[in-house]
Amino acid sequence: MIGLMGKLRPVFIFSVLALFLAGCGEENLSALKPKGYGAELLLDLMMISIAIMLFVFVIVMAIYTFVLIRYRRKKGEEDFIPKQTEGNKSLEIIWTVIPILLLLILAVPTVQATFDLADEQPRSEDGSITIEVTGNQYWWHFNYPDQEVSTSQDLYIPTGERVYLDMTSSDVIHSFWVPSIAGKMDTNPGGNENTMYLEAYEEGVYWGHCAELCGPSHSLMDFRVVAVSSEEYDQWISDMQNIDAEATPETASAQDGKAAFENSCMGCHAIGNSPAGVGPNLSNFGNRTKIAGILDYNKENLVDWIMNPDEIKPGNKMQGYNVSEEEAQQIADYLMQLDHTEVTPETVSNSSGEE
Amino acid sequence: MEENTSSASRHKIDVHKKEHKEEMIHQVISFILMILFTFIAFGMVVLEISSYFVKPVLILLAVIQVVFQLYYFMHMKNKGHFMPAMMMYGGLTVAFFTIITFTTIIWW
Amino acid sequence: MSNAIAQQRGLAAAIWDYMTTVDHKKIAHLYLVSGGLFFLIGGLEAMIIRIQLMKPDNDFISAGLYNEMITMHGTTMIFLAAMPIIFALMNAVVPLQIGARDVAFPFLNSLGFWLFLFGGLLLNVSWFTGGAPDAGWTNYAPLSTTSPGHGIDYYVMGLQISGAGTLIGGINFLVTIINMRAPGMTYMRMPLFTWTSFITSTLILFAFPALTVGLFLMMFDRMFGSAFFDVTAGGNEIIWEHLFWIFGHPEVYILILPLFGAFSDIISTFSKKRLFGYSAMVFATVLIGFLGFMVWAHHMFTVGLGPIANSIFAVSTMAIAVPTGIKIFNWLFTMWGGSIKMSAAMLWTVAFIPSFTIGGMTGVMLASAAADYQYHDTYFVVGHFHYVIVGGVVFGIFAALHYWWPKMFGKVLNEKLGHWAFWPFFIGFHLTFFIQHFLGLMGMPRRYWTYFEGQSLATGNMISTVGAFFMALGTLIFLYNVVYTAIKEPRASADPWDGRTLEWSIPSTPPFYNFKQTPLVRGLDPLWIEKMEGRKGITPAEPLGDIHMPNGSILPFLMSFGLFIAGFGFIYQVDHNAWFIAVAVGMGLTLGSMLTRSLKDDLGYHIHKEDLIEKGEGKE
Amino acid sequence: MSQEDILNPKQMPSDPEKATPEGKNKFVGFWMFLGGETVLFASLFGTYLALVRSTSGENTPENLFGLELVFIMTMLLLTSSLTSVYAMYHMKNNDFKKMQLWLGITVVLGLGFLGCEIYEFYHYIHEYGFTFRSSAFGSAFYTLVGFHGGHVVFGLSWFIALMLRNRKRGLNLYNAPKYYIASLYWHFIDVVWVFIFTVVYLLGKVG
Ligand code: HEA
Ligand code: HEA
Ligand code: HEC
Ligand code: CUA
Ligand SMILES: [Cu+2]
Repeated sequence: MIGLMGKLRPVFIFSVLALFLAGCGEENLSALKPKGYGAELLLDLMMISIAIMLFVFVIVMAIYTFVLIRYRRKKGEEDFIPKQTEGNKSLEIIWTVIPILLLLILAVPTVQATFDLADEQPRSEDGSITIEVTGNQYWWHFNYPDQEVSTSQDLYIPTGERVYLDMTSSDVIHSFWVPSIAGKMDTNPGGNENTMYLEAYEEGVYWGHCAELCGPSHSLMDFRVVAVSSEEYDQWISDMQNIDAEATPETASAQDGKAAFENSCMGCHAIGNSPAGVGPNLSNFGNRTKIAGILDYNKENLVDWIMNPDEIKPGNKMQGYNVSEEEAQQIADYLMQLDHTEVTPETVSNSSGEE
Repeated sequence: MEENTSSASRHKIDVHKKEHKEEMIHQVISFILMILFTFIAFGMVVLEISSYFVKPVLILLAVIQVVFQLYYFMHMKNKGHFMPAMMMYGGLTVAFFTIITFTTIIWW
Repeated sequence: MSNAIAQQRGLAAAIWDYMTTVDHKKIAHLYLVSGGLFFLIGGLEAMIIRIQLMKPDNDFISAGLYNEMITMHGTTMIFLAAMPIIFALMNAVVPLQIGARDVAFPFLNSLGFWLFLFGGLLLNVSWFTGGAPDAGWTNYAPLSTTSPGHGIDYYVMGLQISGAGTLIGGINFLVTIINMRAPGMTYMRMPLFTWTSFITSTLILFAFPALTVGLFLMMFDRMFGSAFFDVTAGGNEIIWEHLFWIFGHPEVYILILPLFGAFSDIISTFSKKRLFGYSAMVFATVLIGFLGFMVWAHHMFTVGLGPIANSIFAVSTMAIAVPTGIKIFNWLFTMWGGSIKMSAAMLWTVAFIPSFTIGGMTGVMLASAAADYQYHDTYFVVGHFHYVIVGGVVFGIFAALHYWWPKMFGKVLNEKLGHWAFWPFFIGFHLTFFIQHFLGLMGMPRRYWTYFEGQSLATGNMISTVGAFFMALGTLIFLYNVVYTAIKEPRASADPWDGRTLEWSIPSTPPFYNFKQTPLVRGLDPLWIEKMEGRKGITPAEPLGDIHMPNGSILPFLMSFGLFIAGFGFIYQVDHNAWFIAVAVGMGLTLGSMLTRSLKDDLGYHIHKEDLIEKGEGKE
Repeated sequence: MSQEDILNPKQMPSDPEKATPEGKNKFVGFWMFLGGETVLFASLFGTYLALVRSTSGENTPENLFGLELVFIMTMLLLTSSLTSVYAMYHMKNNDFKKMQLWLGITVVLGLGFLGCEIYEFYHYIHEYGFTFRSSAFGSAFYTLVGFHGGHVVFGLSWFIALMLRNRKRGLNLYNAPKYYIASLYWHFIDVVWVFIFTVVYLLGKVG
């Protein structure tokens, strides 16, 4: 009879191997590959805790294995009656005190990190950037109040500095999470406003998820954080400030599209600076890498989205308008030429992980 | 023999009666105090004394009243009330944490 | 022909018997069968979840249905499977372990069961009436208050009714343990299972009222237009989260503690040793119960409570690792120097130790507040709680069932099949849930209907799904074992395991009055003491005498059924006032039954001494 | 000895509520229940305190609450607590008639309380348009005070049922525990009210 551990081993090895194969996830999505201050701090904290846990686990398993092998009842021992020990004071003190010490070792950096990440810094005075984040079923609105710029789905931030987020929701609770840059924070409706900050080390396009169940399309409420150099960021801000919402598109199709858009879609979507509306702000839609956060960016998909959004994101609130397939094509042409800036996810030097 | 037990038990009953009387007196006293506290509590509010002073005093008076109720009216001070007391303390502990939470870390 | 009729009548009589029973051993059967069925339903829902997540961009079920699936899976497993099966064990074992003839409130005991069952049925009816609840088992507002349809209403009513049943059951066990112990059975001689049942009942007593209030507020918001969670009218959605977790965190210890007790008894029996550090074990149990009420906000680290609150709750959460660790080490040292027999019950127990330790450790990692900003609402959390729940609670249930099956049903479960069920379940368990920790860290949030190609999440999810099938296989083998044992195995003796506690001193299955003579307890592990002194049975504490027994009653069933009907009324009165008729009828039935109960004298009956002697001396 | 005989002893013990095992169980069980009720009301109080500032318009605690009525209600309920203590005193001395009498007085006082409360609610709704639905404060106020009112209704029905049912039977060991725990319940209602008048009305007035 092989010992229990012998039987256990293949299971663990299999899982570990599988992990190995998967790597540790995608560069721009995994919490295990930090690309920002928060994520790095937290990975360090995780490593401390994992080390402590492994230490304890090894001790537990050592005693466990020994006991199971050594004290297994053997043939002919059926009548053996072991000594009925009541307990052992010093042993019991040891396994009370040592865990307490280990937990203290974990508690100190935990508290430090918790306060560190709650840093609310004096705003605007020192020129730091504040962005208002609004979660909506199932999209994200980003407003730069000091710069009077707003956008949706893609959040542009400069690298190497702390960007402060003021977070709320317009409907149910969502949670804003960019694993490779920082931990998550809920966006609550009503007056429970939260704050957090992002500090990206490297330029890149990072994947964001909504992490609080918010309805059928909760798993489709993805967004991007586009981290660019501070020059590019300034460029982007000024480009965004100078968008002419009324500009006439070049192609005829796009012009028709503009008309159709203004006719059917403006009730919910804004072009130019706006507060969070019913639908995303589409000012820079031409620079998106994804449609509605999840679809590959191409005309076919966009038309598909306009024609039947509910099939793509069940339960989303884009509905109640009527456009023909042809109009949808024209609108697509119009929307896709809304690229008013040179700074796009594509230009970001390290747009790793995009498929 | 017969006689004996019954007189003994009558004696016991008398003792109990006396105990009950004594307890009753305690209860009446605590009732009077409760009424008094109630007057003080309402009086303080009617007289509009500074709220920094009134608030804690009001809470304190309420707590004392409740102690009277529990220990005298509901006999929690008597013996045979160990488990009841434990359970009330348990409930009060949870109640305490709940109220603290709801008055501090829920906003507004 | 006539035979068939007789049989039918026999069946009807048996059903009637169970509907009216107040015997704790039969109520245990009822709890086990209904809890077991709900476990299969919850398991089936889990399988559907795993099939949906098997590969990227899957659309095996729709997004809306997926949310209903996880909500019902979580709710069913926790409230309708795990808790009732625990109640089954407590009912079957606790009175026997303390040498009692009955529980303190036989009538309320039966009421508790029927309330749970009708609440559970009500909840599951939602599948057929246009959609189950879909806001997660945590049911956060305002997602829940704004959810269309009636799913959430079913959640509210179903849990309210079954929650009332649980509360009643909890009080019953508290009083049973406080008042009904046999002479000599002091608190510090109670077997660990009884101790943990006691603490669990206390937790139920203090935790469920918070849920009750939460559910009432939710009900008022959804059905009567109040504004507790409605931010547009000044409400505050965070209140729900607090109320839910003030209940919800103690709930997880409600689940695990009784099984800690079962493990303690099993380890001690199959190592042939007295439990190492008995008083430390008791102390640790009390401490876990106490600390369990001060940590709930660790589920809310990302809500924005601020760094001070987060730090306090982080540290208090970590503290729970200490008493739990005491338990782990005491178990290990109970086995140390023992003579370990690897029966099926022991196998599940032995497997529990490393599995639960892993789960507990990931728990401590979660407790590290800042780090939880990364873990929260990801598969890391899913991994954590299935490690503690499946590796702790479910393993514990299997272990306890193997151990006490002879007491409950008179037969020892087939050992070989027991081992056969264990291995696929055990392997499947680790396959399913170990990898989920990494999926979470790699960026997979929980409650996700699907994930995309190119996120490196496919392999892990596939492994996880394969594992779930192994668990299903293990469960099926266990079910087969139950049937096989019922047909093929011989009747069990009173004491098949060389047990140490009182329940093994009376026949398997015990007579309906349990103990012919109340036993005299002379120390910890009373049966073992008697055995060591060469006696065969326990010394009685009293001469043979009449036994007073309670009467059966159909009223608990009727009261619960009334609430079931009223539940529908409350749910649908929003659509049409005529539904208030159902409320009236249902409440009328319930209150009428209550009034009948309180106005009618029910004094029970006596079994006479002479009858006991006649019957008692037979083989069975 | 039959069960009947056990329950109707020639000599009533001095603690009739705890003289039988069933009585002891009821006694302990009911205290447990009260422990749970404490948490229940704490949750309601917590919710109330969290929402007390979520008023709409003029209907704030300061403007709404009048202390006269609350004072009368408090007196009624406190006194009824004492009268039920008297009832239990007579129960322990095995004086059934007097016990019923004092319970009757308790019920009358309780009904008076309930009448005031109904008037109060009616007043708020019709004079101020302050309802369960008008604001989160309204929801929390009516829920907290209403839950207490519900307890009063239940307690009164309980007393009345007991008094009617046992008026011919007199006191025995079967119904003594029931009387006793009903009176415990009544005291607990008073305990809750002490906090309601302090926290809701007085502190509400203080602001
Ligand atoms: C039976 C159920 C059960 C049990 C026993 C536990 C036990 C623990 N749980 Fe778990 N938990 C759940 C069920 C359970 N949990 C569920 C269902 C959820 C999710 C709910 C939801 O959101 O849907 C959850 C979620 C959850 C969270 C929230 C995560 C999040 O949503 O972000 C946290 C955070 O602190 C946590 C912590 C803990 C801790 C510290 C323990 C501790 O009690 C563990 C203690 C045990 C050990 C530590 C191992 C043994 C100890 C030693 C060998 C001694 C030495 C050890 C050290 C020094 C570390 N749990
Ligand atoms: C006691 C509690 C308990 C138990 C035992 C389980 C058991 C299992 N759970 Fe559980 N789970 C929860 C409690 C539990 N779960 C909770 C609380 C949640 C959170 C819900 C939420 O987010 O709101 C959750 C969420 C949850 C998720 C995450 C869903 C998501 O976030 O999107 C997943 C995914 O893998 C999962 C899988 C499983 C699996 C594979 C099992 C397996 O162990 C199941 C094994 C059992 C079987 C496989 C049954 C086998 C029998 C058959 C198949 C035969 C059927 C026959 C008939 C019906 C006749 N669960
Ligand atoms: C009733 C409101 C409403 C109307 C009308 C509406 N939309 Fe939308 N739209 C939304 C919402 C809400 C979303 C976000 C959906 C989501 O991601 O859940 C959205 C998303 C989009 C997106 C994806 C945005 C991005 O940043 O990726 C595009 C493109 C779009 N809509 C185009 C249109 C067009 C074109 C029309 C008119 C033909 C239109 N919408 C009409 C509400 C509306
Ligand atoms: Cu938004 Cu999930
Ligand atoms: Cu918890």
